[in-house]
Amino acid sequence: MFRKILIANRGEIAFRIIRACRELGVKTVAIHSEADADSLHVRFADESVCIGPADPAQSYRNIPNILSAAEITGAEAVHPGYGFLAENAHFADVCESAGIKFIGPLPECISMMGDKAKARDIMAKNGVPIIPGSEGILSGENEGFELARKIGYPVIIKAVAGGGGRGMRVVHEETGFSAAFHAAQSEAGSAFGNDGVYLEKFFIEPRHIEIQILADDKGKMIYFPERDCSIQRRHQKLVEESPSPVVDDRLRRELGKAATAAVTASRYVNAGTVEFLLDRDHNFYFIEMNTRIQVEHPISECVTGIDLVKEQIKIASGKPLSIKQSQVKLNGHSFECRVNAESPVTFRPCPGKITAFHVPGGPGIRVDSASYMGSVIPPHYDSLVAKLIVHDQTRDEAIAKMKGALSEFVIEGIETTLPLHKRIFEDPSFIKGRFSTTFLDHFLENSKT
Amino acid sequence: MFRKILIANRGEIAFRIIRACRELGVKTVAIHSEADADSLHVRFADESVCIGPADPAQSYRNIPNILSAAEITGAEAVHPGYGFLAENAHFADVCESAGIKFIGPLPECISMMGDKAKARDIMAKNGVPIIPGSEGILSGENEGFELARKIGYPVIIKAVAGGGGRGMRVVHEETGFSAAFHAAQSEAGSAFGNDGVYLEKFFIEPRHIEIQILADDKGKMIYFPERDCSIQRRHQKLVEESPSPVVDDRLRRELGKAATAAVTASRYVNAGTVEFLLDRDHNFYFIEMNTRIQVEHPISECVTGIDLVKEQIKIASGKPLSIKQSQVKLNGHSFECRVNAESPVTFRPCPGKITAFHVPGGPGIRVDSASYMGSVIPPHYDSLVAKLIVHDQTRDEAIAKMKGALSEFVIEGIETTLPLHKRIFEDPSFIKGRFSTTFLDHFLENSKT
Amino acid sequence: MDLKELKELISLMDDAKLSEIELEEDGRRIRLKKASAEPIVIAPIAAGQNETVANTASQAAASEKNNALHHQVTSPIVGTFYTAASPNTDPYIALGDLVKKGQVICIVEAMKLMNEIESDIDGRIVKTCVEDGAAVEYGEALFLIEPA
Amino acid sequence: MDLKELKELISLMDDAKLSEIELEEDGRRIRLKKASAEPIVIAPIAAGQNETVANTASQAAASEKNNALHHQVTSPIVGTFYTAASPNTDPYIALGDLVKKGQVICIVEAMKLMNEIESDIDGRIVKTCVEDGAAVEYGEALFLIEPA
Repeated sequence: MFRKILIANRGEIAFRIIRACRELGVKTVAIHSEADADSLHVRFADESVCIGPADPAQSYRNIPNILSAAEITGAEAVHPGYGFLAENAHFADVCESAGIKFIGPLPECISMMGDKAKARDIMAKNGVPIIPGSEGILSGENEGFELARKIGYPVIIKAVAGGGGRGMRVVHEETGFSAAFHAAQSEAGSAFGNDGVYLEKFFIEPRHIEIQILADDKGKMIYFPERDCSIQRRHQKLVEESPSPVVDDRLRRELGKAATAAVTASRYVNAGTVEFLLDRDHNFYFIEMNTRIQVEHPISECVTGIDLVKEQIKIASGKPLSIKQSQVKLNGHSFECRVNAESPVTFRPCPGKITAFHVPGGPGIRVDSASYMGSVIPPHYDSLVAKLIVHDQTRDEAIAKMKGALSEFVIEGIETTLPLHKRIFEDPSFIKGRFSTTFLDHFLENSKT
Repeated sequence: MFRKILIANRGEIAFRIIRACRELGVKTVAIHSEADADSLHVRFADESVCIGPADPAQSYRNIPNILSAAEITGAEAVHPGYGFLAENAHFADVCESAGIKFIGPLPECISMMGDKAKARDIMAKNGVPIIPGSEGILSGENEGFELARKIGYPVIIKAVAGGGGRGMRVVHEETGFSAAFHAAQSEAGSAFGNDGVYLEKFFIEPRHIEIQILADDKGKMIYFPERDCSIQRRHQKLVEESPSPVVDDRLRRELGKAATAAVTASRYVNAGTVEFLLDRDHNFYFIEMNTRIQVEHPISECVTGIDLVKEQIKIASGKPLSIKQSQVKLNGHSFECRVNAESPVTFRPCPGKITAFHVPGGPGIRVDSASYMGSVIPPHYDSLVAKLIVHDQTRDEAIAKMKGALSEFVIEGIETTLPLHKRIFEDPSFIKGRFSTTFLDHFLENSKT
Repeated sequence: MDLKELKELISLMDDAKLSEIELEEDGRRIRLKKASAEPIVIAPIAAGQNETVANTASQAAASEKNNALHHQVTSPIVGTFYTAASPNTDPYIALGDLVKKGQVICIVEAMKLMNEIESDIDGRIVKTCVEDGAAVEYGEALFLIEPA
Repeated sequence: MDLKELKELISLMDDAKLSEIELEEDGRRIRLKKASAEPIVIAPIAAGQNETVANTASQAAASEKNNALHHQVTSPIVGTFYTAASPNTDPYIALGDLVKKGQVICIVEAMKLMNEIESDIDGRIVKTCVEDGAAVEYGEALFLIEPA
C-alpha cells in the first residue's frame, strides 16, 4: 500500500478521498488554490501545498506545480478525483514518467476513450451495441435514405461540424427524409461552412443508464448494478438512483456483460463507468466510457456496501481485486441529489458565503460535502455544495427518506437547488419511475406555467 | 397503519421516531416542555403541544397532560422512546384505557420485567440461564457455605437492603467465606438496619452482551446479532458495538435461543432487549430485559439493514412481522459513541448553548442528534448531544472510520465526551477487542497517572 | 422590572444603537450587542414547520405577552377550553366583566374531567384568547385581565 | 444591576469599540467582542491539522505580509528553493545586497528544471524567508526587499 497520496482535486471529492486514505492508513497531501486555503480538504489532509491562484488553469490544472507538490512532499501516488485532470491522458503520462502512480487507467486507455469515434469503433468491434448510424459523413441523400430504412425511423441527421441544434433534423418517416436531409445540409453549410452531415438512430425518451466497473491489473473485474441518471439538465445530472426502476435482473446481467466486454476491449484498469442509452424497448447502446470515479458513485456504494474509492487505491497499489462478482449483491435502493449553489429556477450559479449549514441525519442518510457554516463557495469552480444520498430497502421507502432529508437540510446565504429537488421528489411521474432524459426539461417547462 | 402518533419523548429519540413516522406516512405530534420549545423534535413534527414546565416530573412524565395532548390532537398511538415513561406500566395501562395504542409490550409484561426478582424467576423456570445464587436471604453461614461450594468461587455476598458497595463482600476461596459472611452481615445490619444477605456467583471481568428482539402479537419473533456494551461507567454505556469481538456464530445462536426463550416466557410483544453477563469462559447469564427501544439500537440497524423503529410501529399497528429469522443477516461491524454534554474527565454534566456544530459525513457514517448550532442542552434532562454511529465491513475498518469521524466532529460552547471517545479508540486493548465492563474504570484510572 | 424601567431600557437601546440587551437578575447575566454586529442566525429553526392550531395559538400567546399592561391567565393543563360548564349553561364570564381572584372563569376538559380554572387576580376581562371548544396547551394564554 | 451600571457598560462599549459584552456573575463568564472582529469563528477550522513545512512557511509568510514597508518576492511555482545555481557556486545574493528589477536572486527547482527567479523591484534585500533547500508553495514569500 502507498504511504502517501496527493489528491489532485478540491471540494467534496477531495475530502471523500482523504476519508478513504485515512481508513486505509495512508497519509494525504492536499493541494489547493489561493481561493481554497480554508477548505475542509486542506484542513483534514495531513499536509497541504498551495499550487496557484484561484483560476483553475493555473492551479488545479497546473500539471508542473501539482507534480512538484508531489515531489516535495514525497507522495507516491496521485488521485485525480473527477473533473480537472482526471481524464487528461498527458497528466497520467507525466505522473508515470515522474515515478508517481496515477490512480486510474493507463494513459493510452484514457486517450482511447477520450476519442469518441475511436471508442465507438472499438466497442462495435467487440460486440458492445453502439447507436446505429452512418460511419462518418454521408455521401448523399441516397446513402442516408437507405441507411435510415435499414436502421428504422426515427433517425436524426447531424452536422459533423455542428453543435447547438443547428444543422440537425429529426426525421420520423420516410416521406420527410429528403426535405430534412437538404435542410440539414444547407443549414450546416451556412452555419459552419461545412455541409457534411451524418445520420444516427433517434431515440424518443431514452434513459441514461450506466454501469460502474472495477478492474485490477491482473485481468479481474466486477460490475455493479446499474445507475439511472436520466434526471439531467443539459447533460448535468441532478438526481441519480440505483437500481433503475425499469431494469430487471435479466437486463442487468446483459448490461453487465456489455460493460465487461467494454472493459476487456479497452484493457481497462481501476474504476470506470460505461454509459448507455436505454430505449423504450429496453435496447441499450454504448455512449461513452468515463475513465474516473464519478460524482454519483455513492449510490453504488450504498446498494452494494463496497467502498469504490478504497478499491481504487488498492487496485492502483497493485493489490488484486478481492471482490468476486457473486459478492456484488444488490441490496435496497439508493438516491443521490446533487445540491448545487445555483438558482433552482434559472440555474445561474450562486457562489457566496454559507451563513447556516445543517445536514440531515438518522438511518440511511449520507452527506458528502466539504461545506460548513462560514465556508465560501468560490465562483471559480463547480457549484456542488453537497451530495445528499439515501439508502433504504425499497424505492418507495428511499423516496420517503429523501423527502424527509430534503426537508431537514438547511443551507443559508446562497441559493441552492434544494427547492427543485423537493419538487422533483413530489412529482407523480418521478415517483412512479416513469421518466427519461427529457424529464427535467418538461418538468421545468411545466412548472413555469 | 396509524394515521397519527404522539411521541412522548424529546431529544434525539423523539426526532428518530419522527423520521420513522415520516417515512411510514404517519403524522406526528411532538410534546415538549417550556424549556424545549425550540427543539428539533418540535420543529419537525407535524403538530406540537406544550405539556408543562421544564421539570420532567411536570412535563415528560406528566401522564394526564400527555394523554390530553393525544386526545386534543387525535393521536391514535403513543411512542414512549426510552427513559421517562417508556417502562412505566401504569402509563401503558392508561393509554390502553383511553383507547390509545401504547407502542411497546403489554402493561403486565412491563410490570413483570420491572420486578427483577420475578423476571429472574420466570427466566429460570423457562430454561434461560440466570446468575447462580441463593433464592432470597441466606438462613445462615452454613447455607451460604454449601451454596458457594456448589456454584464455585468466587462468589459475592450482598445485603438485600444494600447499595453502594456497603454490606458487600467478594469471596475468592473457601477459607475466606466465614469472615466475609459475618462482615457483610454486620455491615448490612449497621448500615441498613437489616442484616439479611444473599449470595451470587461473582464474575471477574465479565462482558455486557445484549440481544435485540422483535416480536409481533401473532407469536412470531426474530433476534438480532448481539451488541457488546461493556464500555460503560457506572452502568452508563459510552461505546457499543455489534457484533461482539468475542462472540462466534455458535455462541450467537445460543444467545439467540436464550433470548427467544425469554420472549416466549414473558409473552413479549414489540421491540425489547435481553441483557446478559458473559463470563470469561463464554457462559452467559440473564441480567434483565429492557422493554423498550434502546439508545444503542442503531448499531443493530446498521449490521442488519432493519429499521427497528419502523418495525416497532408496524407491530403496534397490528401488522405481522414480515422479517424471517433467516433474513436477519450479520453484515459488517458497527460502533456507536454516545457523545454527552459532560466533562470528559470528571463526567460533570455541562449543559449550555452549542456555539458551533459540524457533524462528520461520508460513507458509513450516521449521526442521530437533535442538536444544531445555537441549540441549548438544558440542565433538566439527560446529557446526550449526539450518537455517532459507523458501519464498515470489518471491525478494524470500523475503528478507522470512527477515528476519522471523531476527528471531524466539532461541538463548541459545551464540553463533551468527544476527547474521551478519541482516547478509547486509540487504546490498544480496546482495538484488540480485549475489554470487560471494568475497562472504562481502569482506563480512567490509568489516564489520571 | 417594571414598565418604567423597561421603557428606559428601550430608549437606552435606541440611543446606544444596541441591537440586543439581555439581563438576568439573580444569576446576574448581562449581554449587550451592537446593532452592527452580525446576528448569529440559527438555521434549523427556519426549516421545520408546525401547523397545529395549538402551536399557532401559542405563538399568538407569545405576542400577547408583549402586551405587558394586561395580566395573563394561562392554562395549567393540556385540554379543551370551554367558556361554560355545559352546553346548556351560560358562560362563566363575558368580555368586560369584573372578576375576583379565585373566581371560576372557564373550564379546561382533560381526560373527560372538567377542570375549573380560576382567575388568579382581581380585574376586568379585556380579552378571551381562545375560542370555545379549542385545544389548549400548557401555559397557553386563556384571558387577558386588566388588573383592578 | 441598575440602569446606571448599564449605561456605564454602554459607554465602555463605545470607547473600546466593542460590539458585544456578555457577563455572568457566579459562574464568572465574560465575553467581549470587537466590532472589527471576524464574526463567529467556524469550528471545523480548529479540527484539522496541517503539519507540512510548506504550510508553516506559508503561515509565516502571511504574517510577513503585515510588514507593509517591505516588498515581498513570492514563488511563482511549487518546488525547491536554492540560493545558488549549484552547490559549487556562490549564492546569487546576500542579505543587505542591492538588487535590480530583473536580477536573478534565487532558483526554484521543479520537475528537475532550475527556474531562475528574478527580483520584480529595485531595492535592498532585508530578509531571506526560506532556507536553502526547503520546499516552497505557490505564492510563498522568498525574500523581503526594501524598495529603493
